[in-house]
Amino acid sequence: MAELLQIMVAVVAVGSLYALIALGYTMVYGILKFINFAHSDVFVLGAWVSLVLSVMIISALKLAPGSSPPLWIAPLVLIAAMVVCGLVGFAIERLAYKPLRKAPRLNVLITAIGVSLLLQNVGQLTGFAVAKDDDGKTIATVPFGPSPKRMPSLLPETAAPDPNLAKPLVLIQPVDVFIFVSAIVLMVGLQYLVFRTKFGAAMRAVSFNTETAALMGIRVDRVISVTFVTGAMLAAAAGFMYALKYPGLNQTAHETWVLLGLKAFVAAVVGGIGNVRGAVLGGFLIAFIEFMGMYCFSKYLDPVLHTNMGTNLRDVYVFAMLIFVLLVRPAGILGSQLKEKV
Amino acid sequence: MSDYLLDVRGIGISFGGLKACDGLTVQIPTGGLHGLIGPNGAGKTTAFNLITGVYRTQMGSVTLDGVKVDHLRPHEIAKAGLSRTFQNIRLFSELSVLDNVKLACHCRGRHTLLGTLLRTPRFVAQERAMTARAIEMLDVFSLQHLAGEQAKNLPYGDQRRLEICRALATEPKVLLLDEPAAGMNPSEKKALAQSIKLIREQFKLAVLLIEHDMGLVMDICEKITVLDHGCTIAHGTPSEIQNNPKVQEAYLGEPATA
Amino acid sequence: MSGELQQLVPTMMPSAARALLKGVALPVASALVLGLVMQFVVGPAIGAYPASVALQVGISVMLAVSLNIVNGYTGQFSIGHAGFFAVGAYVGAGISYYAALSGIDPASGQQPSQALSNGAWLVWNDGQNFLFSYGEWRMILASIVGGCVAAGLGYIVGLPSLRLRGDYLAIVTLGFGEITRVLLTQTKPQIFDRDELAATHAKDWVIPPMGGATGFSDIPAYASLMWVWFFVAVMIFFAYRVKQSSTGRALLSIREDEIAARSMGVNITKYKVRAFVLAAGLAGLAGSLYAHTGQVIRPQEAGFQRSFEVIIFVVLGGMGSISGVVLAAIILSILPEALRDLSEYRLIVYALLLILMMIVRPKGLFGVREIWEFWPFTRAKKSEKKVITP
Amino acid sequence: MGENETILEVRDVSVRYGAIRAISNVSFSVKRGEILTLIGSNGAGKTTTLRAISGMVRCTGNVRFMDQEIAGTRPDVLVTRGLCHCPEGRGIFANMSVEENLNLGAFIRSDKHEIEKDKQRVFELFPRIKERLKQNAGTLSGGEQQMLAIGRALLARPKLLLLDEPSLGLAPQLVQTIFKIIREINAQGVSILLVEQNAHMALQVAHHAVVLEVGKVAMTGLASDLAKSDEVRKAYLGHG
Amino acid sequence: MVGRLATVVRRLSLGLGLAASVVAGGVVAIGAANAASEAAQPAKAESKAPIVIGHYGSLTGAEATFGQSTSEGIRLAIKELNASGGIDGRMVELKEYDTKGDPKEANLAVTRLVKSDKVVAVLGEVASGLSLAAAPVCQKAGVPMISPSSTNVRVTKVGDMIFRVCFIDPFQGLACAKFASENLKATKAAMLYDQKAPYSVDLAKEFKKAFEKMGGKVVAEQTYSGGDGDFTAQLTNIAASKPEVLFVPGYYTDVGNIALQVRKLGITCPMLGGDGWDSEQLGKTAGKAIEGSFYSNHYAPDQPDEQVKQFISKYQSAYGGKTPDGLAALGYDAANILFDAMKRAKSTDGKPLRDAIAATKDFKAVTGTITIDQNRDAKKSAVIVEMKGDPLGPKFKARVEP
Repeated sequence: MAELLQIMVAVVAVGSLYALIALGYTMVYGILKFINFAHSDVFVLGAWVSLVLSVMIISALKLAPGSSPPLWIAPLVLIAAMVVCGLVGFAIERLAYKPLRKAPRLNVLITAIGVSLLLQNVGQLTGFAVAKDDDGKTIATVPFGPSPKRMPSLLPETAAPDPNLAKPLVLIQPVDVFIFVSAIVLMVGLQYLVFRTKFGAAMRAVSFNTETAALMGIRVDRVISVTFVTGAMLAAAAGFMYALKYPGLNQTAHETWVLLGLKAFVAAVVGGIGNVRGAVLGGFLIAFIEFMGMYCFSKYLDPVLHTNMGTNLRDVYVFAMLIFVLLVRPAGILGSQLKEKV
Repeated sequence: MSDYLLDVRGIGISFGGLKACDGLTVQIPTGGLHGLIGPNGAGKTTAFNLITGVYRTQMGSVTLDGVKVDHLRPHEIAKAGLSRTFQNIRLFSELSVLDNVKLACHCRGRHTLLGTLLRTPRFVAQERAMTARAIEMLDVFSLQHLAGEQAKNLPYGDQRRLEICRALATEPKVLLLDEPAAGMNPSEKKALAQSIKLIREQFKLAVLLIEHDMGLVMDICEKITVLDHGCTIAHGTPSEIQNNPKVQEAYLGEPATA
Repeated sequence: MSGELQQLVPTMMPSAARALLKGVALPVASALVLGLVMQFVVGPAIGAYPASVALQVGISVMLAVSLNIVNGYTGQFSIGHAGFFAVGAYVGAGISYYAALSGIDPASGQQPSQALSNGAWLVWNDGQNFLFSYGEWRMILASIVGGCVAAGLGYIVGLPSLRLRGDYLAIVTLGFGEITRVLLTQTKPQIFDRDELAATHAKDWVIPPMGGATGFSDIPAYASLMWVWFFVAVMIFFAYRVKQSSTGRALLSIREDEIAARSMGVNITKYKVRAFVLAAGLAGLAGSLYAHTGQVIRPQEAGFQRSFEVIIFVVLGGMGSISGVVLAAIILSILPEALRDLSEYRLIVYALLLILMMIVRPKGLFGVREIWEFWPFTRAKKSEKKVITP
Repeated sequence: MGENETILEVRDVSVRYGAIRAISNVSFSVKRGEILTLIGSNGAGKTTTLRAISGMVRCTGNVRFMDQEIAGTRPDVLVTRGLCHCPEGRGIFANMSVEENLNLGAFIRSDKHEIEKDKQRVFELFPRIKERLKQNAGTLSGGEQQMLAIGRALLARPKLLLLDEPSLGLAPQLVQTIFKIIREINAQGVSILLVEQNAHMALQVAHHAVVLEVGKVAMTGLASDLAKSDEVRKAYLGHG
Repeated sequence: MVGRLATVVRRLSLGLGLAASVVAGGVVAIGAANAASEAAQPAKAESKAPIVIGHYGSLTGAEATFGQSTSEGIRLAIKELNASGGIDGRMVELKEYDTKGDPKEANLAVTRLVKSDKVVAVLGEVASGLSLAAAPVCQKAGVPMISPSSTNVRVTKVGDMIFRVCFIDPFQGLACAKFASENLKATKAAMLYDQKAPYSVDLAKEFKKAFEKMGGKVVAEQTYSGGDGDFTAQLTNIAASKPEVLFVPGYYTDVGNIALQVRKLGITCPMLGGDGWDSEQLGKTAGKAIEGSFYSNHYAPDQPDEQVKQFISKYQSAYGGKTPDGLAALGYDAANILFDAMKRAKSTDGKPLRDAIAATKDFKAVTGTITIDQNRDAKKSAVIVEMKGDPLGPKFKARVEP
């Protein structure tokens, strides 16, 4: 029971991350009808920017050794990372996607792959030092370089449980709470933006029919840009939280980043691509399937099969569910299927 | 068993509560030429889609030459001998004119992957037969000089004619034409009317025609069915239709007394 | 009236001998010529390193040509192509490797370990095993089996998923590729010892010993320039023949307009599956040949990065244009080699070029047309485009 | 500004879709405060003409709106200048509520008070819309959708309204209502360019009319004159 | 008929000819540059032309950090050598190509090094899988290859041209098992390894073999994929099995995250790992969580060994104060063993050079005293280090002899 609860904690935290990334996929798809394969790289960028910013701030503060950094850094870094990634998202949209607005969607897809490759490999270069420690050693660079780095812990950590005391039923770290709460705040914020504001109405109008939206006086290009930027910002937020939860960051071209992004994308599809609520639902569902799959397979099947692959198949659970959902409900759980006019 | 080549009885479909087609009955004998008219949005094209299996009928039945064809899939219906053109021309635009027509010969052939890859004698002969037949068909429509051209590069009128030509190449028993004269000028329309009649004679088939150009419809059709809002509002010979007050109202918006 | 076409067929049958000549002998002969030219003229002329690049280029061309059948002709967007490639590679490599290891290599009569290493390097050099060494025949057999298994898998995957359209199909195929990749990582460790192999039981092969995540290594390198380019030519022939046939027209019509295609009597499900199966089979064949170029094959071969690579070939070459995708595959697989001196900037330049090319040439190198349609002689006909008012 | 001043002038406008020329050298002008109707059979190029004017398709030739050249201007810019296009098939955002649809009509405006007043006016014109304010626009009937589309266009406070087949697919009584409303709107000072298949109704409400035939202007004149013309009847009904 | 045949033939020949000529043309284009250097080389060879050696490694991709560290070690060795006058007055030049961590790329890179750049010897790769893909090229061409850090047994079995300067997996697995059972007195061990990394898989296998031979029991065996962020599911299973030592033979890129989560989930037993842990990043990433854990390594920085101290200080001054990791040290050693052999061989030809490398005996390297055995593997001792102190770092704990 305790084990299950522990896994549910992970599901909630990881699900929040998936959901945040999935939102970006879904929003861009809703409006431009193309899969933005570069989205996961913006997420990676978010994680790394958060790392660099935190390191810079902390080294600028010259904290006494051993003291934990002040709490205000976390929200500051979060916002700054969102701004940086928002700007990058804007630039990507303008330079790489906008010239292709009228081109076949496949081209845009290839361009997205190109952008993704570009971001990965630029991030891997060892760039200029932006922070040094007391000995004059470089501790952060932009771009980020190939060696893994550690994200400073910006939140208080609970001490490891005392082995002499009775083991608590379930361990919840402050970071998990923080992730869940801020993800919820962001999602509610997005929900408000999309469904309660004039601009959100414009976004939905554009996603429903670009042409008619223009006839309402909506500047379609601007709406697309803003959507893109919003998606990038949510990805950045996810990146920040990821870095907090898993402080050892691998370099930007690591394939697990892409895979993580891909799973978030699966979440968007499972929920019904183009549907904001679907993306959130999909995110949590994917995390649930992934973790429960791992847990159940290794607990119940591996001993029977004399194998050891329960945890290795985590991607299989996710993709198998994707295929299952699409075959049963081809437009995703909350998606709606449109009939082609003859 | 019905006496009609194409016997459509009471077919209908509704999309989300909206009855796009409601109980349409059309019966065409061999060699018949039947018109289906009605204002925009009356459900004419929906009717075509139902007959050709693009949509599944929710009621009624379609019988072709004594064979029930509703609930067959579109390609099976095509094979059974029902062929159509489309309102907004649906040619295979990147393919050549010849290939467009050759494709239509497809449903009368046998196509194995192995034959294709190894170019078996059977395959070669069939390809040749298809080419011969396609050229013959293009000849009928005087399109043979454009055979190598990509379909999208054809002038509008030729595209329309190519579509009819393509439909005929499937060797249909009944031909469904969806607004074949749309966008044509009067002289082209006149020629079209001629060729529709000619086709009927030469290929011995029945034609069901959707058309907006009343002149054309009145000119060539023997029977006309008028639709409005998915319902049949009139049925009869051209002169009956022309003088039907309901039709005038549906079309011109004039009150029946005008 | 109907069936008239079928009546025409017998009268148009060419003589069987001539058909055999044109249908089979001619292409095989020209493929052989290309293979031999690559092996004995181009290979030695360009030197060993460019020759091994040419080997990989050949594999890329095969992949591009095969994917072009699904993505290019049929307009179905598959991004799981690498999955079939990997399956073919593993099946082919497994057959070849374990057959060699178990010692059924009467040609050499050597100890298996020696046979393996010799087989890998002597095929073209030792003179005794010239063209028809057992190893090479076995490779071809293994590759055909690999292709068939991949094709079978293509059928299993294609039948349900081809009901989906556009992006959804893409996502399902992506999922399939990833599942394949993960499952390949779960295979058991490779067996390197003959005795150990002899001691295995059937149940040990339920999960085959294919090296797991570590990869499958020591595959005999029988795939010389000759064989790779022979099969490149055969595949191009296949692709061309399919394109110029009723089947090809049916596929193209599906891409152009599914609804019209159905109304013309094309069973679109059948043809989509057919295209998918053919493409998967050819990719499997290419995969097996790739495994036999002396590479370690790893589950990553099935990953989406590899699939993307192939999609880029197809889109950049022009969807459906055989010569276009061939050219794109050649250029794009040579490009990273040409950029090798840039070390870590290499992929950055590659990515930038990719984006730029898409913006500058959105329809691919040749659009859907073939290169010879741009030839000066045929060009004239195209230019007389007219604009006509209705 | 004089009573008869021209609000929209279309001169030699042509549009090509690939190799097909949809309209060629179409010229006409709309006077301030009038209703001009563009009639013609299917495929005659009526919709294309409207799309060319509102910048949705590229065209050659000149389009002047309130003495400014607007050919090639983006539709969203034109809306801010007072040219609203109510597209064929109504262009309702079926995924939003009726109210949201209306609000989008006033997207370019920020004067909350005035918008509210304009909304009330729309509700006066279309009382049915007010009843369905919270409903999903996709669930409205055809006539209600058409009303919503027109009402929505009015909220942008257009000087010139382009209406594309407002009677399409509507029951006869509804068609009557819609045309009545068109006249009312016009009476409030909005110039209207009306594209219609229902020639009879269109000619009744319009001041001037243009008949298009296969992409070209076949006739222009006073609506009342054209209504009597046999040509028009023939074009539509095929009477000899 | 004739006309159509002619068309067919024309298209065929055009298509095939085009394919062939484009391949030829394109490949010749790359070849051209190489040919130029090939042509230039013999002319220079008579004088004091530089000796070119090659390095192939993953400079980009998921394993970029491995290739780059190794590269830095090699470059440092070359710089020193050239500063001290090179080999008989000939400078050494490095040709380096990226492999992206892909066997195909590794194979091509080495082919290029050997065939086009005509290097006299090749250094690389870190990952055994890539070394295995490229070694046959060197073997066939008769160019010696020294892998700095491929620990898989089979790498040097490819042929007599292939060497390594690191110990092999079975030895390291044994060393860890020995330490666990003798020093830590553990009888119950859990394992968590990277199923994607051959290094990790093999090490786990060897550890299990050795540990169970010594009477211990592996109570839980869990895997992950390199780069995974979340290990909750695996660690939950491990925690349930109550191990006395947790063996994590992965790369430090993952171990940091693993250690953090291990402690967060309340697993308190010491962790044990292999040389893949060795990086100054480990202490920085894992912080307190890794304190009191052990790993086997080629050397310990606090060893009272002149070689080690010198290397560290030279490395730090060359690379902005960065502490070298094990891969850098191994790269440095591989290069130095090669240079030593070159000096002894008095030739850069494949055969004599090979023989000289094979004859390496008691070479004082940074990572210990290296003797190349008859399997062309390095015979050297391993050390076990403990993560402790402030700043947190590896401290010498025990030495395990082969």
